[in-house]
Order: sequence, then structure tokens, then C-alpha cells
Amino acid sequence: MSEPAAAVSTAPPVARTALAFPGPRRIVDGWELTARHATGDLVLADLGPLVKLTVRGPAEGAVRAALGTGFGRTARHDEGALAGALVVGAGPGEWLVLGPAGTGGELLAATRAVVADSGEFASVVDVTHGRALVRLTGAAAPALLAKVCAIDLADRVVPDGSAFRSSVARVVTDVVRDDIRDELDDPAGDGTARTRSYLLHCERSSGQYLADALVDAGTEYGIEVGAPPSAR
Amino acid sequence: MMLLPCPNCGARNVSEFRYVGEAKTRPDPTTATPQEWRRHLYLHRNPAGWTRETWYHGSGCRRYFAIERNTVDNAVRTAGATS
Amino acid sequence: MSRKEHDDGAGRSRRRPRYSAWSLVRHGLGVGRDWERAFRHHTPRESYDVVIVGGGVHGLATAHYLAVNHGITNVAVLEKSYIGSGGSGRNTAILRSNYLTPEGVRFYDRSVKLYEHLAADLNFNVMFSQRGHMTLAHNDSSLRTMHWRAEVNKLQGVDSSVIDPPEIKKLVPYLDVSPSTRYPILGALYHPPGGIIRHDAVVWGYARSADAHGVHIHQKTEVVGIDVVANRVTGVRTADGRRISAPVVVNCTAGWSTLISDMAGVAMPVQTFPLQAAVTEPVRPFLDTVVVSGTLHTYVSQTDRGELVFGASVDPFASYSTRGSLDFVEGLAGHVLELMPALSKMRLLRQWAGLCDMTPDYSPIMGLTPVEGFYVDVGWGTYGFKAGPVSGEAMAACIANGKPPEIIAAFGLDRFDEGRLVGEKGAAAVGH
Amino acid sequence: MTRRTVGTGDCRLGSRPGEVIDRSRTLEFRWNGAVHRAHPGDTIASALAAAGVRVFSRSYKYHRPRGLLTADILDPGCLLQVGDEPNVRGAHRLAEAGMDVRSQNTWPSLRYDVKAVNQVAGRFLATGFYYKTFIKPERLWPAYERVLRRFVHAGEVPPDGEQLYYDKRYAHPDVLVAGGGPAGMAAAVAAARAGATVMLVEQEHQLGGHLRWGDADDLRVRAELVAAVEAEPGIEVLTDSVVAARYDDNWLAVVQRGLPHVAERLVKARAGTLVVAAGLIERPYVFAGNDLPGVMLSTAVRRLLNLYSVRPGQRAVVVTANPEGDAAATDLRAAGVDVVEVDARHGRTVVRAAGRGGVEAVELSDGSRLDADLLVTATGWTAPTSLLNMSGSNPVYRPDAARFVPDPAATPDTVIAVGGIAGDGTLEELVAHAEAAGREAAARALSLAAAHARIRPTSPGGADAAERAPEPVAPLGLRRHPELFFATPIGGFVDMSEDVSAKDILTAVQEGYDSSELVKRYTTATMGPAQGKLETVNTVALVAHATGSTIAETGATTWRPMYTPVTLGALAGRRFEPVRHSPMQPWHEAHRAAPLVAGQWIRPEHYGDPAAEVRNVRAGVGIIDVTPIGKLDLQGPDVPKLLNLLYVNKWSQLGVGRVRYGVMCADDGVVLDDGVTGRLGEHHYLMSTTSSGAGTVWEWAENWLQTEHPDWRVHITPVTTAFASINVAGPRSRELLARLTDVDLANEAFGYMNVRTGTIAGVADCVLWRIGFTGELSYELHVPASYGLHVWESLMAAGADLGVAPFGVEAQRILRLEKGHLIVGQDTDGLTKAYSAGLAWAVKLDKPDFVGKPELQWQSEHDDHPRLVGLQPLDPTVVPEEASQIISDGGHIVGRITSSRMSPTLGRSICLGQVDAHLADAGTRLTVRLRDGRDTLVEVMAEHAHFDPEGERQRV
Ligand SMILES: Cc1cc2nc3c(=O)[nH]c(=O)nc-3n(C[C@H](O)[C@H](O)[C@H](O)COP(=O)(O)OP(=O)(O)OC[C@H]3O[C@@H](n4cnc5c(N)ncnc54)[C@H](O)[C@@H]3O)c2cc1C
Ligand SMILES: NC(=O)c1ccc[n+]([C@@H]2O[C@H](COP(=O)([O-])OP(=O)(O)OC[C@H]3O[C@@H](n4cnc5c(N)ncnc54)[C@H](O)[C@@H]3O)[C@@H](O)[C@H]2O)c1
Ligand SMILES: Cc1cc2nc3c(=O)[nH]c(=O)nc-3n(C[C@H](O)[C@H](O)[C@H](O)COP(=O)(O)O)c2cc1C
Ligand SMILES: [Zn+2]
Repeated sequence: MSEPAAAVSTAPPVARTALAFPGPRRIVDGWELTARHATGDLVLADLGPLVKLTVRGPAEGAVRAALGTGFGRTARHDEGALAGALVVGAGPGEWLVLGPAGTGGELLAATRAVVADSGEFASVVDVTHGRALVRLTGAAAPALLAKVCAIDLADRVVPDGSAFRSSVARVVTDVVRDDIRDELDDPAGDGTARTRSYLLHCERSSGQYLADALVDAGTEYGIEVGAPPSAR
Repeated sequence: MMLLPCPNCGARNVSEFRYVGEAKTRPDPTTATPQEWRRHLYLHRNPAGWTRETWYHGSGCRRYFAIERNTVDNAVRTAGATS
Repeated sequence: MSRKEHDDGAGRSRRRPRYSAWSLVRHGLGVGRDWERAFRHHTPRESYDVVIVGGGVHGLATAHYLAVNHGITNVAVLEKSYIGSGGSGRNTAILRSNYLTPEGVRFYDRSVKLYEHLAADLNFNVMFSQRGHMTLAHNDSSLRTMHWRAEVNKLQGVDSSVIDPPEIKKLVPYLDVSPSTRYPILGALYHPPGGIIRHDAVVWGYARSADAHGVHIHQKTEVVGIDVVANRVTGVRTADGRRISAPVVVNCTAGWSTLISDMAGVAMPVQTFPLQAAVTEPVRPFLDTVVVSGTLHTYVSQTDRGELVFGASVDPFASYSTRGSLDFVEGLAGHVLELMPALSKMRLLRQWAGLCDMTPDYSPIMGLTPVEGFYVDVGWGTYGFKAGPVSGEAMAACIANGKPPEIIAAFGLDRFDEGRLVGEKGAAAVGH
Repeated sequence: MTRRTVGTGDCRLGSRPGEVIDRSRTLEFRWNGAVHRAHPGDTIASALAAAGVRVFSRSYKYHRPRGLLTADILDPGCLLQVGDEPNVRGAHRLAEAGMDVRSQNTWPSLRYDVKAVNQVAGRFLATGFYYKTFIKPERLWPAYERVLRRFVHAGEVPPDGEQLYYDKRYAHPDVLVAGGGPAGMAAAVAAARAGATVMLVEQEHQLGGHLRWGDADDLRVRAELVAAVEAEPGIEVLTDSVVAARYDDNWLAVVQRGLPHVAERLVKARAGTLVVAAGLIERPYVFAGNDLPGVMLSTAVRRLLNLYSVRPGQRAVVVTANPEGDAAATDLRAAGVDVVEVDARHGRTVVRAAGRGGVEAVELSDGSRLDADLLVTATGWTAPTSLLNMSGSNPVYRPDAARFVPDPAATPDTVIAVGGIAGDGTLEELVAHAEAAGREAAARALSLAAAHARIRPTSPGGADAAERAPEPVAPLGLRRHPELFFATPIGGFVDMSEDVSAKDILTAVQEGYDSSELVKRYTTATMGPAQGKLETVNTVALVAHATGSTIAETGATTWRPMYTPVTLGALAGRRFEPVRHSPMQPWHEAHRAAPLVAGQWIRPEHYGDPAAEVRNVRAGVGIIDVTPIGKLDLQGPDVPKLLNLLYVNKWSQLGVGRVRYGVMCADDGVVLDDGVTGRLGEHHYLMSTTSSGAGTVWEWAENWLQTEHPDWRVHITPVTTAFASINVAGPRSRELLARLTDVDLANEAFGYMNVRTGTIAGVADCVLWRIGFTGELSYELHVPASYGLHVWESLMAAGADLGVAPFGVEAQRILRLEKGHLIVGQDTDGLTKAYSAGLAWAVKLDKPDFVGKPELQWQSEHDDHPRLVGLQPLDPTVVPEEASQIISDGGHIVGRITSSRMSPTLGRSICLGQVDAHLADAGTRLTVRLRDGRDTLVEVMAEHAHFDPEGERQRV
């Protein structure tokens, strides 16, 4: 048996998301991202670095209870084992757990623990690197999506906090309606003002294509691409 | 475009689904004669009217499910319905 | 092959005034009588020697060849609607013989040969336009299949070869052959004898000839039952309440063939799928070749009237509905413009659909069945119009002799029980 | 060419109350080379008509001069070439500055058309002409055909036409109203007030329908209705837009024009309820000379007069059977035209229009003859029921009203007809009916929405509307109308676009083509651009007349999309053609990899010299991007059951850390896919599939799990692109990899057909498989995809001194062929079962069940199936092309070459091929027919592998 050869020194690993927008880039926490900051009314942001886990288990039962939501709806965990995570009911007995970038290890462990505690047959797969994730924010977002997605985005069909999977520009995509609270423009002053915002999550290798299709569809609404408005 | 009522996702455009075919029972492979097996493989009822069939919701929940469809006018009802 | 003017007590034939430029002039000048009826109305007889179900090209050609080649004229063709109302009246009329298997090539080549002389044989111009047929390859596996077909074709004496993008461009200048397209054109299988035909004329030509030889064509006559006694066909029942007895019943109903076979108790490896087609408004002729792209599920030709006729692959699910879909025309337009970007301002005029009886191996089912006297000529899927003449000829021989002739030996119903499928599937997916 | 400028013309009247032109501005365009003026709002036709132009085109067969008939989008005489756009509806398309408008297919000019000799030959060009001539001699037919093609009557598409931007969007109105006349507007307003979201689509440039060209009262009602529409925020109005088709479940195709920067937009609307408010179309009358320029419909005349302020003639005969005709006479008189009114309600009609190049005189049924340059007919209506019938039901004929009406019994609950298409009444009655229908449409749509909400998981809960059964809307009555279709003696044209005469119809029937459908196909009547909206009823009436049956018995032909023809550009829209890239794509592009399109994937085919890439792998080390290889993460205690079912080989014994090659067959025994599966943990496996089979195998496995074995505890997650996959191949691959990983690569620690996980180039959670498609010592690395490029670059950097080089798909194909590895789909085809593919060693018939077993059992007992064999040409320099056929002495096909290459390693040509069973023994010599027609001999080898058949090199 031979000794493992001494590893040659290589550059520190740089992670890249599925998307590359033209223009300068910079490295943030080991991820190479666009250096642009979008300020327009309609923004497409690359959330590739977010932690993404898929959980599978019985549609009803302990796993579901711990994850806090079921198919078609989302739950944001502000406390508890999954604190900081947005759980999306992505399918019957299928969840997508999204967490802040860099929390991969902890969130995976916490989610595994939740699953293990359930006593049900359930599994967790880390798909952080296997998926593309973007956030589309702005009042024109539904009009843009109406050009690429056949699902009715009216409030009565897809309200805030709901999610569905369908074809977007012919790519199978999880669409999550997750409106953003307007800090600055809140006429009622009671924190109820919201800006339309959607997360779009698809298989990684089609991510660039999907983003290009969204940008093309959004040109008439003045879409801009850039770094995420917030780290959520 | 037809709407297909997915039991999980609700009514969706039929283009989100893949048609799998007439619902068939696979004969016991250990006892079926070659002829029986091939009839299972190749023959279809192909009725003009109601038929029970399998669809796959590939662009949605990714579940296989059975549905009844009238092949003459493409009316759809959930499997087991009688009207 | 004996051709006799037949006039016995059974089928009554008559001499039919022939069509020619001269007859046209005479009628134009008002000289002579009115035009003769091309097909007549008859009261159905109580019995016929042969009852053919289905008044498409297959049923009518079978009737024609039964009369002309075998002198069997006490024959009825029962058609539930009008003649040619099935696939024969709604197909994209592409003829070719560049198939993949030797048995396929031989069979379709015979059909093309028959088509080449059909106008003269029927005294009816069917406008067979042998303008060349081109199947594009957009990736190396389809290019390999093109070569495979070309090599098999050459060995069967069929004119077929693989050509490169510059040659393609020369034949069809509107094609975008640049390498930077999403589906670059790498080559094409080119088949000069292929082309298009005036499909309705083929139906009418056969019907007129069969009628002239004494065959009865009953339109608006739907078969609703088949009588089988002791595993032997004895006759059919029609929707208007008639019983017509016959020792031989032939199923030529393509998309509906399962329903007819069910009436005789014969299970079929057939599934019915709609196939859609569309035409544009006419423009000045610019496309001389039939262009097919299997990868893009599209084919296109331009008729002598100037319209583009488009087709695609069958609908994604089985159905007897001929409504058609928006998906189809959207996909079609996208793919046509991918191939020929200059056509974006042409307008789609009409879309429709027909029914296709698909078999597991994309090959027909012809000949005898377990029920004596019940013959099938079905499984024509998306490709059966071109097979009309040879099928009629072979089915007529099969009925006259009680056994299938060599040319259709590979297409028997029993091949499925025996696991001897024909290897046509690879090439036929969008081949027309 | 001399340029004449033509003013906006002698025929332009003074300003009128309903006109849609903006007289304050003029613009210029060209008509057959001459410069013409128009006002904004003018159609091309109205601008030309204002200038006194009467002839717009020549007819299809006989090249007869044709003028305006309907003066709207349906006008058969006014299809024009505008720039590179053919068949533009000149009576609908607005004139624009700089337009280059030409009449179509006239040579040398519109006025003197040489092909007009066809008019003389006309009596011989009658129906069926083509079928009865040019039959013999056969060899002349191609030449005849070329001549026929020259006569095609249509516009042109140049090969280099300008490319425009077309767009698409989806919409989900509760109620979609097709038609913005009074009925449509009233229905839209009522539906919106009942809480529905409404899309109101009008084909014309303005809302208002026939009210636009009506009297003062009509204009007032129009203004009120338009104001009501505009006041409803829930109504989205689309003008110059058409509901082109209705499909299953109210899937509606709407083509929207007049948007900035977008040529056309296809709106795909899923409406709860469709309200069809398409109005009525005025039906032409069939009589001798009815196609002469100057013969017009009453609505055409009123459009020209009242919308465009154009006087259509000086001396008019108005043949009228209804109030609209009377109104046209009134309008004409008001414009200073001499009018003789002929009341067709009392049996007097026109039998002939006479003139050369235009109407000069009119003969009436009582034998009188009147001089006139304009003949106006108002003889009845056609309901454009196409949107109601597109799903196959046919309208029914009502002799009292002399038109086909929709069959309410055949109309689905989700479709409601209003306005003229549904029946007759006063304007107030029509509006009231439409309002009731609009409310009902809203109620039905909201009920349907509630039903959908009930079964939709995203619904917030608490359905927002109750479900209710549809309630019928009280029908409109029908006004009596005389049945006026054709004059006797029968003459004239039934279908102007197709140049089909009434006599053609009669002849067709006489010849045995005696149903509507056969007449249509034999004569081509109704097959032109209007698709029967102008022609069907007259055609059917003539067929009925000729067969001695009634119009109701005869029946109409089938309506089908499109309502109005739609451009291919609009239908295509923006094309969504997903492409997929690996994380290393930027590197490949920077290193000038030749792209290979493989399904959705774009892959490097090679980097310049595939043979050198092969040699580098055999001698040193190469790396290839194999990311598209399908990867499925399998978890659960029952994974081995699934593997045993899907693969023909056995899986129960696979230990943790081991991988195995497996073959999948379909239930008919045909090879479906192959790949390697490794066991990563107790209940954790990673399965790989072919690149093209990735999606299929995943769905296949799910199908078995979900439908046959729902009790098995297995979760499948597709992870194809969660990993960037890199194969490091070659004798020095271990040396290279060792520099980057913490995994012990020693043969004893990590042997052939094993799997390990570890860190590579600082990247954790990588999966390493020791397998060898290339036949060399090699490692397949599956790296978390975000780090794919980093690891790839690290390998290139770390291996520089070892001569590491990338290789592409082509080199891999050569390497695998040298090793005799088959490619599913290339070396196998749609009928190749496992034994034919030489995979007997993998098939384990002693397993109780696996997919494909019965057929493979059968195949194992029968020896007559073809075999995949290794083949080598006797002449090592000859590479028989792939797909070359292997032939017997008699020229029969006995096999074919499935793969072939020149082997850089062996310096000779090598192949795989399928051959008939009796020719598969090693040493058999076979003849291959090469593409150029020459033959060459090849010999059957004992093994598939041409190189290192013992597999020594991959085990070191
Ligand atoms: C859109 C389209 C495009 C196509 N393109 C091509 C092509 O380019 N080239 C090609 O070769 N093939 C093509 N095909 C296939 C081809 O049209 C058919 O295979 C062929 O027309 C079959 O002819 P047939 O005579 O067997 O059947 P059909 O023409 O379908 O005739 C069957 C007849 O049976 C009648 N019938 C059914 N049931 C009964 C009953 N119970 N009683 C009485 N009568 C009954 C039907 O009314 C029908 O008229 C195409 C098909 C479609 C739909
Ligand atoms: N149509 C006439 O010329 C006319 C003239 C006088 C009186 N009338 C009477 O008025 C009543 C008709 O009122 P109405 O509101 O039903 O019809 P209308 O003719 O006033 O309006 C129908 C409108 O629908 C539009 N349209 C038709 N198909 C369309 C489609 N597929 N997509 C988009 N737009 C489409 C037309 O362009 C037209 O503007 C009838 O009773 C009729 O007798 C009609
Ligand atoms: C080769 C071919 C060309 C056609 N060309 C036209 C055409 O120019 N105009 C037209 O209206 N229909 C055309 N059709 C379509 C027919 O009108 C009709 O839709 C088709 O035969 C199906 O019949 P159905 O619509 O009555 O069901 C064509 C059909 C075929 C098969
Ligand atoms: Zn679903």
C-alpha cells in the first residue's frame, strides 16, 4: 500500500453559481458573484449561494409537522432547529429547505436531525450545488412571468406564501411567491406594504438559460440584474 | 389545450404531463406464456370512449396517477367515477 | 396480370367516357352530354362477395385491384362518411420509399412505381410531383440513421443518398444551413423520386375506376357490427339497420380499425393517435423539395397552389378527437422558422387533424386474421397514404388467393405473438 | 421609373361625423410604384379608393380584375404585397408612411395582365380541369406542372426578409369577449360589474362594431358603450387583435397587434367563459358579373362612406332585402350619389352586372337594365360561428332567417354567444341580452374558478366564490329574411378568392361530388383566405339546389382554426429552446472546444485533434467533462430491490464502497440504458445513466416505484447537475489525482470498481469512482457542481508536468471503441435485446423477476437473433463508414457496421457491428458495402475489445 502523495497546493476553492451575468464579478464568502447592484423597479438577483436541501417523506406526519408546511405553501422559520430557513412545500411529500449562504453544514445537520427524530422513512439531499435559484422582485414581476409561465399568478391562485412547480420557459421550475416587506415605501406605516417577489428554482445546468429568458421577457419592464437585495 | 386535473396539483395544461398509456396489469412474469406476455406488451383496448389510463405530471408534482378520459371528446374524470 | 373489362351479373361495369383535353374542350363548348358521374349511388345488395369497410385510399384501391386484377367485382365499399374523409383526405400527401428495412423499402418502392403510372392507369390526373424528398439531420445519431437508410435503399435499387449542407442549400435556398443555429443542419438524406401528390385525386381516381368496374361505393353507410359464425365471417350490419352478407370482410379503416376488428373479435396491437397538419395561405412557389426534420418534428412542402403544407409527429396522447391544438401550431411555426427564418410573415390558414392507427413497430398489419374471411389492412399510422396502391394490389391478391403475397409476408398480425417485430421504428418516427 | 404623385383624391368627401381619419395630417406611401397620399386612420384600400383606384388585384385562375367587395379584413379582392410581407389585407391594414404596396402576381401590370387570356380559356378551365388533363404523355407532366406553378396567385416571401420581434404571453381572464361591437361591449361591462376579470378583443382598429359606420343614434350608443368599457378597470381592451381560435377547455389564441416594438403578440388565454360577440358578416350574392369592380356589399359601402369618407361610385343600384341595405341607399344619397333602389324582399333582384374592368350596367330579374358604376347588394347575413364550432359541432340552418345559427345544444357551458351571431333584435334588445349573458358568463367563470380552487394546493383556503350550476340565458329571436343566395339563371362567382363559379359547383355535383365536403375539395370553394365566411352558405345553397335537397340536409363544412389567418412569426413567438451547460463550459469555450449539440446539452466534441487526445490518454493522462452523465441519488432500505428489478444483473451482494456496471432493458427485453451504480452507504446509492437517458431512467424508476411497488422505501433524487463530472483517465491518472486528494488511491486501498468519497483540490464531498470506459486506469470524479470549474482548473494546473490535456467526446468514442464498449442507441437499436448486444454475461435469469425477463428468457432459448460483434477490416487502412451494410453473396443484408473508427492506438481500423446469428463466429469473413459502392472484407473478432481485452490496464 502506498502513501497518499503529498497534495500540491492549489488556489483556494472558488464556488460559482449557475449564472454568469456580463460585467465585473467579485468574490463574497468564497462565491464568485456579479459585482453589480441593481436598483431598478424590477430586479433579477442570483441567489445561487443559498443552501438548498430537498427533503422527502410522508406527505402528512411528523416530518411535515417539523417542517411546518405542506405541499403548495411555504413556512419561514424564525426560531427552532431550522431558524433562518424558508421551507417550501415543493411536492406531495417533498420539501425544499432554503437557508442563508454558508449555513450548509448546520442546516443539513439540523434537517437530518428533524428527519431522524420523526421515525418516518424520510431522506435529505443537499442540492445546493445542483440547482439554480433566482429572486425576481418588482411590481411587474407577474407580468413578466406571464410571458414564460402558464400559471395564473393572481392573488386568489398564488397568494404570498404559496409555491408551485410548473414549466417556466420550458424548464421545470419551483416558483415561490415570497413578497418582500417594503421598509422605505410603506404608506400605511404598519409594515403591511409588500413588493411582489418570486423565487425561481430549477435544475442547475438550465439556470443560465432560464435567467436569460427572464431577462429577455423583462426588457420591456426595464429589468436589471444584480446582487441580491438581501441575503434571504 | 386540455386541462388535466392532477390529483395533487389541481388542473394544469396537459402539456405539463406525459401520457403513459392505458392502465394495464402486468401479468405474472414467472407464469405468463410468451404469447400472454406479448399480448400484454403489444395489444391495446384502444376504445372510442371512456378509458382508464396513466399519466405522469413531469412538470409538476412528478407523480404517476390514473385518470379516466373519454377518447372521443377528451373529457376527463377522476378514476373510478361513473358519470 | 390480366385486365379484363368485366360485365357479369355480379358487379355491373360500364364503359366510362375518358378524360382528356379534347373532352374538356367539348364540354367547354357545350358540345355533347353533361359530364358523367364519377361514382354512382346504388341500393345496397343483400350480399356481396367482398365487403370492404372504409372508403379511403386503401379500401378503394383494394376494390379497384380486386376488379381489375382478379375480376372480382361483386364488391361493396362501405364508408361511414364521404370517400376520403379519413386519413386519405387529410394527409400531407408525401410519397417516398426510402425506408429503413429491406422489406419496407421493397414494399414502398413498389407503391411509388404504381403511383408513377397511376394517372394513366386511372385516366385521372393525380398530380404526382416527384420533386425530391429531403430528411434533415441535426445531430450525428440522426445523420448515422440517414446513412443507414441510404445504404439499405441503394442495395434495394432505390435512389437515395446523404448530401451535405452546401448541396442542401442549393436545393432549398430558404433553409438556414449556418452552423450556428440551435439545431445545425449537418446533412440530409435526399431521395429524388419522393414527392407529393394530390391526395384527394388518388381517392377519387380509384373510386371512379372501381365504380366503372361495377364496385358499389356506399357513402354515409356505417358498419356497426360484423357477424361471425363458427369463427367465420358471414356479413356486416350497418347503422341504417341493414344486414349485408359476405364471406369476406376487409378492415380498411385505419384510425378506427380497432373498433372494426373488435366487432369481429380480433384484438389488435393498435393505438389511435391524432396527427395534425396545417396549411398556410399561398405564396409564389419557392420550395421545390419536400423538407422533413425528424429532430424538429416538422415537415413541409409547397403545393402547386402555392400553399405550404405542414405536418409533425402524432399528438402526445391517444385519442379519437380530430380537433387539433394550439401547441401543435406553435411548435410547428417555431420549428419551421428555425429551419427557414424568412417565412415569419406567412400566415397559417387552417389546421386540422386525422387519426392514425399506430403499431408497436411502425409497420402495417396486413393479411389474414384468426377469424376466417376477416382480413385486415391496417396499422397505417402516419405513413399509409403512400402505401395505398401496393396495399390495394397486395390485399386484392391476398383475398383472391386466400394467402398473403410475398411482398407483405413480413406484415402479418401473427408477428406480435411470435415476437418478430419489423425494425422500422427507428426511421419512421416523423417520416412521411 | 417616372413617379406620379396621387392626391388623397377626387372620391374623398367632406368631413363626416363617424370618420376615423385624421385630416390634419397626411402621409405618403407607394402603390405599384406611384406615390399616394393617405390620412392617418386610412386603410391602404380606403386611401387608394379615395384616389379613385377601383382595381386592386387580378383573380386566381382567370386573372379577372377585382375591386373592393367587403372593404374590411375579409375582402378577397384586396390582398396586397407590402414590402416583404405577402397577402396583406389592404382593406384592414392601415396606411403607413413609406409603405411599398404592390398588387400581387400581375404581369406586366395590374391593368394589362397577360394571363388574362385565361378568361377566354375560362370555359375550359372549369372545375376538375386539372384532373382531366395532362394525363398523357406521362413524361410531359413535370413540364406542365412547372407551368401551373407559375400561375399561382399570391404574394411573395423573399429569402432575406426582415426579421421582426414576436412575443407571447399567457392570460387568465374570467371572461373573454370576442368582438367589440355593441353586444360584446355590453357583455364585457356586465361581466366586469359582476366581478369578473374581462378581456375584450376586437379585430378592428376601434371598438364599436357596426355602430361605427351607423347613423347618429348608432354613434351615440357607441360612445356610451365605449365610455362604459373604459370606466371598468377590470376590462382589458385589445383592438386590432383577433381571437384566432378556440381549443379544448377554452384555451384561446388571441393575436394582438399594434404594440410598440413588437410585431405581434400571441396571447394564450385560458378563459373561464368565452363570450362570442363576433356579429354578422354580410353575404355576397351570386349572379353573373358579381365579381366586377364596383359590385360591393352594403356594409362595404357604408364603411367607405362613413369611416373613411370615400364615395364609392357616382351612380348606384342598391339591391336590398333588409334595413341595412336601405340604410346604405340613404347614406349614398346623402353623399350625393344617384341611387336606384331595388327591393329584393319582393322578388326583384339583380341577375347580371355588365362592364369591362368595372360595373357599367346592371340587369335586373324583371329584364330592366340600368346604367351604374356601383352595384350594392344587401341580400343577407352569415353568422361567423367558427369560434363556436371549432370543436367540431356544426351550426344548424334556419330557413326563416336564411342563415346558419349556432346549435345551442352543442355549445359547451363555457361558451356563450351574444349579439348578431346569436340572433336578431333591436339594438336595445341585443344589448340587454348581451348584458344578461355577460352576467351569466361572469357567474359561470367565478364558479369554475371556485371549483378549481378547491383542488389546488396553493389556495389560501376559503373559496372566494360558490359553485353554481349554469343558468340558461333567454335566447334572442330571429328576424325573417328571404333566402337570397343566387340569381337564376345561375351565373357568377361563389368563391372570389378561389375563382370558383356557381357553374363549377353544379358541375361538381353532376359529376358525383355531391356533398358539401366533396364539392369543397373538388372545386376548392371555401378553401381560400376567408375560409368560407363569405362563401359557405352560397356554396351549400348551390349544392342543395343541384342535389334537390334542402340546405339543412346538405349542411355546412367543418369550421377550423384560424378565424383569421395568423403569421408564423406570431405562432412561433420567442422560441424557448432550453440549452444546458456544465460548470466547465466557460473553460471549454476559452479553449476553443468544438461544440457538439447533444440533445439540450452543448458539449466539447474535441479541442482540435481527437487522435492526439486519444494518444495522450493511452500514454499519459487526460481529463474529460462528463457532467451530462445522468446521476440519481437513491436512498432507502429497499434500493437493492429496485436495482434488482430495473437491471438485468444482480445487486444484492454489492458492498459499501463498490460499484457495478448494469444494463437495463424494457419489458420487451430491448436494451434501454446502461451505467454504473455505486453503494455509498448502508442505504445510499448513486446511480449513473447515459447522458441522453438521464431523464428517461429517472421517470422509469419512479414509475416502477409509484405504480408497481409503492410499498418499497426508496427515494430518488436526480443529481445529474449537482455534480460536475470529470473523468481522469490514463496510466498517470493516479499520479495526478494523488496530488489533489486526501483519498488513498493505492490499488489495494481503492481498487478497480470501487467508490470513495473525499476532498479534491480543497473541495469536500466529492465522489470518486474507479471505473474505466476508456479502458485505462481512470477515476470518475463527481464534484459539487459549484466547484467544477475550480477542480477542473486545479487538475490542469497540477498535471501540467504530466502532460495532462483535455479530451472531448470524439476521443472518448474512439477510446471506448478500442475497448469494445457499446453505446446504447448506436450499437443497439429499437429491437436489440440484451443477448443481441452481447450482454449475456450480465443477464441473470435465475433472479425471480426483473424488467424484461420473460423476453430475455425466450431469447436465451432461441439462437436466431443478430449479434453485436467486434470486426476488423482485412485492409487496416479502410474504415467502413458507420451504417455501412454487411451483405451476403446474393446481395442480401446480413448485418451492419454500428461503430467504426481508425484506432490511433492500434494504427488500424476497428469496428463494432450487428450480424446475423450464423455469421457471428470469430474468424468469419464478411463483405461490407462501402458508401462509394466498393466492397471490403472484415473479420469477426473473438471479443468486442480490440485493445487490452483482458482489461489489464484498468486494474493496475
Ligand atoms: C395529418 C396526416 C398526415 C399524414 N401524412 C402522410 C403522408 O405524408 N404520407 C403518407 O404516406 N401517409 C400520411 N398519413 C397517413 C395516411 O393518411 C393514412 O395512413 C392513410 O390515409 C390510411 O388510408 P386508409 O384508406 O387505410 O384509411 P382512411 O383514409 O382513414 O380511411 C378509413 C375510412 O374508414 C371509414 N370508416 C371508419 N369506421 C367505419 C365504419 N364503422 N363503417 C364504415 N366506414 C368506416 C372512415 O370514415 C374513413 O374514411 C398522414 C395522416 C394524417 C392524419
Ligand atoms: N354587422 C353589420 O354590419 C351590421 C350592420 C347593421 C346592424 N347589424 C346588427 O347588429 C347586430 C350585431 O351587433 P354585434 O355586436 O353582435 O356585432 P357587430 O358586427 O357590431 O360587432 C362584432 C365585432 O366583432 C368583431 N369580431 C368578430 N370576430 C372577431 C374575433 N374572432 N376576434 C375579435 N373580434 C372579432 C368584429 O370586428 C366586429 O367589430 C346584429 O343584430 C346585426 O344584424 C350588424
Ligand atoms: C394537402 C392538403 C392541402 C390543403 N389545403 C387547404 C387549403 O388550401 N385551404 C383550406 O382551406 N384547406 C386546405 N386543406 C384542409 C382541408 O380544408 C381540411 O381541413 C382537411 O381536409 C380536413 O378535413 P376537415 O377539416 O373537414 O375535418 C388541405 C388539406 C390537405 C390534406
Ligand atoms: Zn401534479
